[in-house]
Amino acid sequence: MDFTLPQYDPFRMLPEIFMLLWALWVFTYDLITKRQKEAAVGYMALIGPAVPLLFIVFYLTGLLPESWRYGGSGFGAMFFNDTTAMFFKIVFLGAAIMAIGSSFGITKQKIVNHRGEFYGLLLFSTLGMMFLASSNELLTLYIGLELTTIPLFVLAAFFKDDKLSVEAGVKYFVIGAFSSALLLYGMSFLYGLSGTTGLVQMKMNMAVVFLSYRDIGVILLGGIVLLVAGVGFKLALPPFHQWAPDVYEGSPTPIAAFLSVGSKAAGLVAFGKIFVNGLMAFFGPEQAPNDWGMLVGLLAILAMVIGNVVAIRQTNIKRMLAYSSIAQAGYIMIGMVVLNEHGMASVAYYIFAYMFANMGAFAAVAIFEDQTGSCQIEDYKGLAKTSPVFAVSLSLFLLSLVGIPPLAGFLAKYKVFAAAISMATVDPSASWLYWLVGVGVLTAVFSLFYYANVMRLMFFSNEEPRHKITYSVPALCVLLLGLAGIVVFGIYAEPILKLVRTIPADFGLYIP
Amino acid sequence: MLFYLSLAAVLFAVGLFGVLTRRNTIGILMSLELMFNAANINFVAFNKYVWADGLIGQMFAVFIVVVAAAEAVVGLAIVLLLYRNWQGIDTDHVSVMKW
Amino acid sequence: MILSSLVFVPLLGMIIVMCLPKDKFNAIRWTSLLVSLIPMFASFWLTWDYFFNYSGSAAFAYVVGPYNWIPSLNIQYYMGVDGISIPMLFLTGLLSTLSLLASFGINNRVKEYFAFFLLLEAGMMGVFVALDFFLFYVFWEVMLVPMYFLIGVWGGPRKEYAAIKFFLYTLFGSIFMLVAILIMYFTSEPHSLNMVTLLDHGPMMSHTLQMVCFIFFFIAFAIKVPVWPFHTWLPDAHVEAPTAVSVILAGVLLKMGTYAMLRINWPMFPQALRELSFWIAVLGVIAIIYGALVSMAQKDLKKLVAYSSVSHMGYCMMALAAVSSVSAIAGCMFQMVSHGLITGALFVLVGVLYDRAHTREIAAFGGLGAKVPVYTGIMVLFSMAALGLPGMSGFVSEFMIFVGAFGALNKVLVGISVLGVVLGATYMLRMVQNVFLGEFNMARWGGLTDINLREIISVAPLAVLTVVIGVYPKPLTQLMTATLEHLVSLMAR
Amino acid sequence: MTEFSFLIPLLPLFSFVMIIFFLRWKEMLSAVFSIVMILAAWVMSIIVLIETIARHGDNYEAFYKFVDLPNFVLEIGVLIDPLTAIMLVVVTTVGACVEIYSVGYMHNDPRFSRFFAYLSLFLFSMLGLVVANNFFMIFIFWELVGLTSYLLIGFWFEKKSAADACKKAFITTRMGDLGFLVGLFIIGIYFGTFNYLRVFDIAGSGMIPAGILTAAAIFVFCGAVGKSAQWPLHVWLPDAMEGPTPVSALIHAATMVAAGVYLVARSMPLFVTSGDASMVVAIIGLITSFIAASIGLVQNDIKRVLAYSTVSQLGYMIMALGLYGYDHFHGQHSPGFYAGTFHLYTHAFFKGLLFLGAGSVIHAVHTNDIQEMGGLGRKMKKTALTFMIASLSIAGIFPLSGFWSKDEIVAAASHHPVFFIGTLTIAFMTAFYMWRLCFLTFFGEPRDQHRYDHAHESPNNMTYPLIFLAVLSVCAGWVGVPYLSHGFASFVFHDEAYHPHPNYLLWAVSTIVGGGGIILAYLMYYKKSISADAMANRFKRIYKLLYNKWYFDEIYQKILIDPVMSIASFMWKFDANVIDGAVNGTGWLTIKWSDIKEWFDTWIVDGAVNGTGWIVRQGANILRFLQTGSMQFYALFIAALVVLFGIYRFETSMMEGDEPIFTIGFIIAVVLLAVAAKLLQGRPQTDRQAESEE
Repeated sequence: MDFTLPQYDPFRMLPEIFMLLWALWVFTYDLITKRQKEAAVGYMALIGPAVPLLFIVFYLTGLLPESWRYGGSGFGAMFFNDTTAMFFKIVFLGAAIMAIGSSFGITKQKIVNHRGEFYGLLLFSTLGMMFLASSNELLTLYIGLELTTIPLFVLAAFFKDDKLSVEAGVKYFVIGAFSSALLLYGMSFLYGLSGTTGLVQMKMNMAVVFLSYRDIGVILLGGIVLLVAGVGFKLALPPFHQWAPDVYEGSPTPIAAFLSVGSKAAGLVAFGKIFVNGLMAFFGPEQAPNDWGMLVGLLAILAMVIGNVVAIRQTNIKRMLAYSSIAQAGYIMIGMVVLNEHGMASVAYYIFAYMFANMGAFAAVAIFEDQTGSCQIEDYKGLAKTSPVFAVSLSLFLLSLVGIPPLAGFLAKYKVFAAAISMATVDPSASWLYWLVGVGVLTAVFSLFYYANVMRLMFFSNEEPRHKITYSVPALCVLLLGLAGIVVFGIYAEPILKLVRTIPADFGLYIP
Repeated sequence: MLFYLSLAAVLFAVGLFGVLTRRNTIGILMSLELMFNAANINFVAFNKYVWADGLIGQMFAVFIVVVAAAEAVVGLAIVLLLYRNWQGIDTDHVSVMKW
Repeated sequence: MILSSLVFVPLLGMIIVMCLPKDKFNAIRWTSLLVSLIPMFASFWLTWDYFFNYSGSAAFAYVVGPYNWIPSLNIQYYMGVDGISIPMLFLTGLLSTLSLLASFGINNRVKEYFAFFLLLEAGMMGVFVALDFFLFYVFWEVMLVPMYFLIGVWGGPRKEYAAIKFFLYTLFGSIFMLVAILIMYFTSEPHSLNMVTLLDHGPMMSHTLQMVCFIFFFIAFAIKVPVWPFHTWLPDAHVEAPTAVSVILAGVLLKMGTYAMLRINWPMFPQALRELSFWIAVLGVIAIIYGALVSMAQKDLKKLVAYSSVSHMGYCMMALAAVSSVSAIAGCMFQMVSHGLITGALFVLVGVLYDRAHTREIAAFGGLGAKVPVYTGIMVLFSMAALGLPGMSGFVSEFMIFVGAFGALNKVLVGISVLGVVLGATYMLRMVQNVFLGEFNMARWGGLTDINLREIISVAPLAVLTVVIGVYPKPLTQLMTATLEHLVSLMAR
Repeated sequence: MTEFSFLIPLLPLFSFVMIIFFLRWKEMLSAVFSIVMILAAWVMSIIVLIETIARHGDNYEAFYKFVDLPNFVLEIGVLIDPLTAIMLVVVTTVGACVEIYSVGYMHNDPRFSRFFAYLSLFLFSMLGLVVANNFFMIFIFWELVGLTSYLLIGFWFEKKSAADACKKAFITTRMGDLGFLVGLFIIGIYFGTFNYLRVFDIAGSGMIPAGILTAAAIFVFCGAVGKSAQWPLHVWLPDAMEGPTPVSALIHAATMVAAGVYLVARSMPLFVTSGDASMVVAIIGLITSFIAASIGLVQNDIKRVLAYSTVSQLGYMIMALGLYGYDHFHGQHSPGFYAGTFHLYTHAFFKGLLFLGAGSVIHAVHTNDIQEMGGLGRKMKKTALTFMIASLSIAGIFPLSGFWSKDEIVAAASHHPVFFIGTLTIAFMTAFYMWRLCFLTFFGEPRDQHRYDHAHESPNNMTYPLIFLAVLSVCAGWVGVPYLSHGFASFVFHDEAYHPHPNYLLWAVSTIVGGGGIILAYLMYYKKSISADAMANRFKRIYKLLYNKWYFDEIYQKILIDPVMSIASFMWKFDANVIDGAVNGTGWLTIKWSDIKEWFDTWIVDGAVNGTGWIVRQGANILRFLQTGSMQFYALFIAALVVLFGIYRFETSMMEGDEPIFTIGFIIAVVLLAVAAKLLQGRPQTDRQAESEE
């Protein structure tokens, strides 16, 4: 048996390598400064995602010399830097930056002794996501996924003496490990059927195998269902969503934010890679029972309905945002089941816009929690009077989540629905997508109800509010970053849209 | 091969059952390991009997073992926290947050 | 260029107002008033210039763009006006300024109020000039947010309910519009969101999809109008909103629905329109009669005016259903303008009374005519205008609508709708009688003061315009004849 | 001067604007200004009339386009023909008299200036209505007349009855306008124009189907029914007496109510194309005339008697016009058109005089009730004398003006037996109730000494108009005597000039009938040789019916107003509850749904979890100590759903059979488990407690 070392392309992995080293450096920095530096660790940690982010942005804008050969495949095609990878890395790194920025409050007050670990684990988790984004086959994908999740288990339970936090950690851990077991079991079926873990290869093999041996369908079916469950956990897609509200509520707010954006984006990448890429052949009603499209569509409907409906009755803003993020996952999945030149592009733009809005909203929640210790929606009453900037920016984030133009959230929803309709108008067999769109638009209206509730409390009350918000610099920066994101990319979205336009091609959905 | 696949399925089912019914968190952890191992067996069996021209399945299994170990470490640490906070490791404790 | 300024000057003004210190009330008020004067005079100038230079043809004038805004989605920045948007711009410019003037009494959170108001104005202007679907939708939605806050923060006792109801209702409608826009986009070849090309090409989709799109658009716009049975947000919103916002709601927002029908819904789906026009007329007639009857039963002055809006917009719907008749469509335009003027003024006047009496209950008043003669005179003038008295704009529009609809629609239906004229007289006169005539309660209302100069200034232009249009409507017809003929020819495809 | 005839309506408008905006604070100046303006209009009207006569009645027309859309033109313009010219003179004459009279009548009123402003506005509307050259414009002024009558009737709005009356007047006439409006639509649609002359050309050309013509004519007539207070819309006019008396005079004599008759006369070319429509007009006129006259017999309010008299006389005119249309349609000659318009012209003067006289009386005694008057003739000689001249005139006594016009109406009805008898009966009743009024007011002993003592003759500016009008009441009719070859009939006519011939038999009959009425009144109320009370008792039912005005108000209240109001409040309730309820219901449902989800979480979810434990305990004793927490339920949920999807997918595609039995079975099993577990929920806890106790 030949055993040759695959090609070794360190350039492809430069940002990841930097992240790894920097994460370790953050650990050590905290140690060597004897855990005395309050904010310095945080600023230090910010460099971790910021440098790779700039690197990738420079590469994409052509500012990086061609000789750096960042894009393309490496490590025996196991590691692949295409637009998808780079775009999602931007999302992950952006989410990490915003999460770190909004963590300054809790690192100052609550986790006095473990700042380095906190930031380091966050960076490790981001690193996992970056690997995930670049992975081109199941093994890397799995490793990336685990590298993402395991630090998050720890982070969720980071308030060691806070029962809620520990409970969140336990729940997240058990359900996470459980779902990754399901995922693995499903993957083993895929491997068994196709004999490969390479996703592109699998796409071809599967079709061939399936044509010759129809009776393997049961295994395939089991594999698909298990994989949907495994990745659905990451996405908090109903019915695999129940951990999300509990975990969001219990864990530190920046971590909840990071979970809701980073982890979700990671799940999206994984989902896209496994299904859109690897299992593309099994899509569409005529592929039943192995069709994953309708199944995911059904889950999307469930997500939109359950998320938006249950959110209405929440009294804790973090739980509310958790349900809202469940619903948002539903909207994203609409784009996921559109296998044409619009589908994955809309998913990518959606998660990008969602990152700013949701991270911003959580950042606002974190600011509020740092100052008052409360996450109850009731306590936001009358805030517009004392803290107009806070109230306006939180409102804008929420409005972006509803999808009110000209904020980025609107364009995101627009793109998702547009994708579904573009397919439905062309392909008669895809007319079920109209139903997805129908449920989507209707639940979007429902969603206004609970988002507006927060605005109502902040603005409409004429009572004197109990709290007044003061901002730390990093937290304010995160707020402004989020605001800038939803406003700028709502109005001037062209560069991002241009970028995401090539993403469907990465999944082999069309040839540019 | 069918034997191995069945073994894996049984293992998986036992693990699943354990996860669902154990009150002891450590027990759950162990059941999770069973489920991971079911996947391992599958990978290796497929590699051996169906796709013999490569080692991907076995490699995969190795990685799973590693990751499972890491997961177990983190899991045990969290269980420790559970114990610290409640002086017990029953899953009953962790149902404060609901609806 | 000037069209962009209509939108961006208020936006700029909003930013300026936000930068002003919070407690400088007068600075904020006067700044926003001065800012709003710019789009107002711009819209006046536009009307003037359009009348003399462009009104002969149906082509869009003062076109801005199309510039590529988001090229990967074929979204353009494209603005232009024609004979149906010019009167609406005029109305918007005028009413915005007057409502700002009428808002000087706001003492609570002044800065936010005026900032939201200017944002609202920008959105309204944008709707009437946008020629790109996406742009149109953006402006359409942008208005909702300030409106939500304006009702919710500065409204009456049930403001929160009214605000969320308004928001939900209109969002519900516009989300249908979004779907329809997307369907239009993907069925057109090449994919386009440009209203002008879509208008020229006509629908390029199957009959079913045409019906679906038509109904979706119709629901979106009908909620705004509001057409019975989508009208229930209106009384709540109107009643709870502060005076100036009610003026804007009645004067401009409701018109957006009919304007959009005339701009988008009607000419783009002529076939579906013809199949459904009878039912649209039925809805219109129901709204006329129903709105009038419900008005009659009202005890609250503002609610009465609010329901009268339902009735009056019913005339518009009936006119719009008479697709083949230029005079009916022109009557609809007239009705839009005159309802904006009249109901706007009525809301201002109700607000004036409420500011002094702190109640709007009709039964609480009586015989005010002797105590506040000037106020009474103005109120009676507008009541008469509202009930369609000749010499006022309302009459011209109703007459044109009826004559046009009578020729184009089912005669029995129109005959029933004519009853609305009597019912309209009944509820308006009942109101006048109970508030201004009869015995005067000296003990309770002895301290009532008459309308002051600022308030007179804020309704005087409306009164003048109501009478001028009523006496000499010809310029207004000339303004839009060419456009309307073009539209009718499009609808006849 | 005819070219400037458009100024005639504008002069009063000018005075209205001036008074409202500038002169309001100078009372006398306002009055003088408006009087000067109406006098100027009067002079102009007379010149226009002379010029029209000089032109031998040729039309003069001028207009501008008000709305100019393709296929849709609305005009504003002036049409001067003999009918217009006569009406202008009538309106301005009566208007001028009323305004001069009002200076005295309204002095000391707090809204003195405004009264003149309203009067001016009213005259503007009426004059505009008269000069209009098309149906659209006449409708505009028609409505404006309605508005100003609203303002004038409700002038003393502090009185509730006045406020009610003005509303009633406006709304009732608007009901008629509704029909008029529909008539206009028909004209607009089928004739394509509103211009009188063109409409009449088209109507006469035979291009329009007869049904349409009939419909158009009847709907147009609806307007006249409302404004001229014809049955069944006559109810507003008597109530309108709540306004100041000069207003009543103006409204009843020359303007608002005359507008209806004027409209019918003006549209006569339309009516003559439809015999049916004309017959309807005639019948309505007769019914109105009869009902009103009969009610007038027993009323005690001086102004109400006059009001019913007006309604009755208007019915007379309408009937004459209708009969003319009918006869003309059937190719017969008839004096109806001439009679109707002529009576409109003479009636304006003597009815104006009657009202002003009544006003003078009321001014003196401060009551409207004739039962409280009596003997006033001794104190108010001028008033009494002029009033009696007018009464003679309305009773149709030779040679006063009423005689000549009324006689022509009788002549017009003479070919139709029913109408002939009707007209005579009505003439008799008219004479009777007018003289009943005279006798009760001016003769006999004062029945209320206190009021009598304070009574006095009115000032000169009130009596001069009386005298002026009295002269006209006597002489105005002479322009129409049959002996003249170029009299009224040869000037105002339709189709071809009509030359009346003296018909002595009819003259005799009508004089006898009129005289009979007067004599009966004389016997009953002056001589008292026939007891009025006895008569009332004898015909008690009829008396009550008449006294209560045939119960029209009550009937309308019951069958129209009450139902509409209850529908309105029902609609409001409907709106508030049902439609809104549906919307709120959706919101409510959403929240309930959320609640159900909560409930589901509480009961089913926990139940399933517990149930699993329970099943396990029951099934296999080994696992009895296992009790899942909610975290594990999440895992269970995932697992269950995975299985569910798997089964379903597998079943629907790979197995035969249409129904997903296994899936359903699976779901049912889970639900049953959940329910069972919930039912047995207490068990495990007690078990555990029991264990620990042991």
